[in-house]
Amino acid sequence: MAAGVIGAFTAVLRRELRLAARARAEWLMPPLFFVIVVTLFGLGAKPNDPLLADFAPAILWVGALLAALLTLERLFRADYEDGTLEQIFIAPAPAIAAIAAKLSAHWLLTGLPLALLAAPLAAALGFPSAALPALTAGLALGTPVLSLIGGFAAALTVGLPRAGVLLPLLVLPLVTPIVIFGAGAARAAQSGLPADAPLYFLAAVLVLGLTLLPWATTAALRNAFE
Amino acid sequence: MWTWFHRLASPPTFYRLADRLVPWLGLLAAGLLGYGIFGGLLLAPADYQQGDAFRIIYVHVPAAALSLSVYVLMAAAGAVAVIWRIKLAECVLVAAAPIGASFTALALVTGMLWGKPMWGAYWVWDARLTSELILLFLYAGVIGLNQAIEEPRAAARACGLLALIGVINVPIVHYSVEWWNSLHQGSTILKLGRPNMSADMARPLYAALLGTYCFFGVALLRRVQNELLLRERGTAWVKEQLRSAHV
Amino acid sequence: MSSSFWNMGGYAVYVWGSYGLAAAVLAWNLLAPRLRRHDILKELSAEE
Amino acid sequence: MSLIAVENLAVARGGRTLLRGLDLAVQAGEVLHLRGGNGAGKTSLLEVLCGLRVPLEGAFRQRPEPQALHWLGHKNALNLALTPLENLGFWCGLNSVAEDALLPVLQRLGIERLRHRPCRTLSAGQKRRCALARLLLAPRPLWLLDEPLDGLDAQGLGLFAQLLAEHLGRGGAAIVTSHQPLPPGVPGVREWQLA
Repeated sequence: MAAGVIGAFTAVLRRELRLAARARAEWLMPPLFFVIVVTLFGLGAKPNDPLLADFAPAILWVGALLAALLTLERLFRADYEDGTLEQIFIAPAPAIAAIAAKLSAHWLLTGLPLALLAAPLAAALGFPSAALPALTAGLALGTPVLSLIGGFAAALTVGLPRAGVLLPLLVLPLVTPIVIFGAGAARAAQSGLPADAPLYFLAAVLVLGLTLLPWATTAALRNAFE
Repeated sequence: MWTWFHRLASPPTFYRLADRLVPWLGLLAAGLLGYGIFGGLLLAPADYQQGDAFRIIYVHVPAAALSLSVYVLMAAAGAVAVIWRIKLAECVLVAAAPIGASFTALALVTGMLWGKPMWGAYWVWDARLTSELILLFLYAGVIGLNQAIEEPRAAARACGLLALIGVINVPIVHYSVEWWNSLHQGSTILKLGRPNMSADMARPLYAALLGTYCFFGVALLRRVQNELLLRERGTAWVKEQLRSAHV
Repeated sequence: MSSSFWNMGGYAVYVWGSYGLAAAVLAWNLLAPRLRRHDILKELSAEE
Repeated sequence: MSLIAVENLAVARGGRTLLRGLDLAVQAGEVLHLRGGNGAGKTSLLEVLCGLRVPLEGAFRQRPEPQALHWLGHKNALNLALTPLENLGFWCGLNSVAEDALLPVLQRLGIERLRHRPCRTLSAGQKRRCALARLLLAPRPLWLLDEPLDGLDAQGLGLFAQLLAEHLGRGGAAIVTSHQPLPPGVPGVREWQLA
């Protein structure tokens, strides 16, 4: 049984990475979008406006959040339409293993790059480099939750023609706590205060998400067959 | 024990039960709300700090309390709908969403109307107002999802899952908003022990609160009946209802 | 009714605004299911 | 001993009940050919039998294990950006099946030359053969096939009949839905007309 689970997980993960390599442009969109959004904020403010640094946590978190939404709709849609999802649910290994692999692939391909990209962009906004670790740690803990909640919302809307309209409405209310704590951690570090309280809370939300959301996503996908 | 639940959950039984229950519940709601509003506007003395503006709590507090309870009810109905696929639970979930959303909006706006004289601005990033706003988004998500999926039973199960994840999120949102916002006005009734509200202020509030819940019962039962008619179309008992409705 | 009742110690707009909205929400929650019921009955009986 | 048996099954789709009070069992060496017009519930019934969907009513008297059944739906479960080799290789990994059987199976189905081309460039018949290849990758007694003949040319039909006959010879069973009659040469076919 365990061999089956790991086998299914790695098979799906390898396939996702291979698919991403085939359609590289699609997976470059989120980081590109993130950079553009942050640049727009810079252009929107006075040149080298010191206030930008104060708003950097908010700008970076909201930018990362919206960028992560871009690749959500495609997460299950192709597999639902071509029948691969049916094979995943029919296979001996529990479907949750394959679904967890897909959510992890989304984080690897979308969440992680955004988290790594945040530091240079923050510096560009005048964010103090001493606080960069707290910002990056926050994003490193928060982006997986984005992939989990986003994957769940994508699963709920997989069969719908215009899911793109509904996804943000489903995802954004559910991710407000991690934006509050993520940006909060960055702001605390920015003003020299310890940022571990919000970071611990982000970690707690991540653990809660890891235990609940793969199951909920699998149930939502199974429901889409009805 | 299980059989009575199964009998209650059968659509025709529940439909007729609702018909018998609604008049009494409506009477109770009217009485309680009547006393609550009358007491709140006339009997209760003005608050020494907020003056007459405090009378808004007779509308704001029941709406805020209900908005939260209805979401919890939706999550419970959702769990039953997802796990046991009971049609009645699906109807309760789908019927409760718009009612809950309307009371959440009411709580939000009355909170803002109450905030203006107190804090000088309609919108203040106060923990409770912000949580209420996020709750409204959660409701919008459930309603949006329900309308997006054509097949009613699959839609109800999807909304059930969303409500389940949403309800887990509500306390997290509340705590995170509170952590983020030190300016937090303690909720007036929940302060047990030293209620800073005199008895004749609090009595109408409890009445308004109970009356609002009874009112919710009436509105929910009516909407559940509608959903039952739709989902059981073509069955004998629905045909029988159609005939008696026209006569 | 004394005039001070209506002007609610100067907060008339906020208090009566809130109560008016509450009345609207209560009315909508009573009316909407009734109207929908009417449509449903019409739709279902047409299908008979 | 039957490989699958259900009693008093009711199947619904989109809120509408398609089938009701269905009793069905399939023994080893037998092919049950489900016939019926569009919307008669053929696909929905198979989706319930293979465990993809939950029946409205009724129960399984004999339920096959997931590793004891193959499911071939309308959709071929092939990602168009990947090649047949990659798609079927993924299926093997998903089902913990050894990949060394891949090449001989592709040869048997006459599509080994196409194994490195993205499935986007394959014809409907060639894609269907890739889907049929899954049936040979892992020996599983029960085949649930939804319109397996879709897009197959004459040569493909003959090949399918041969594969099915061999499968039955090995004590396997199958439930097949199809508009057209099954190709000749398949023993033990039982017709079942869905209302």
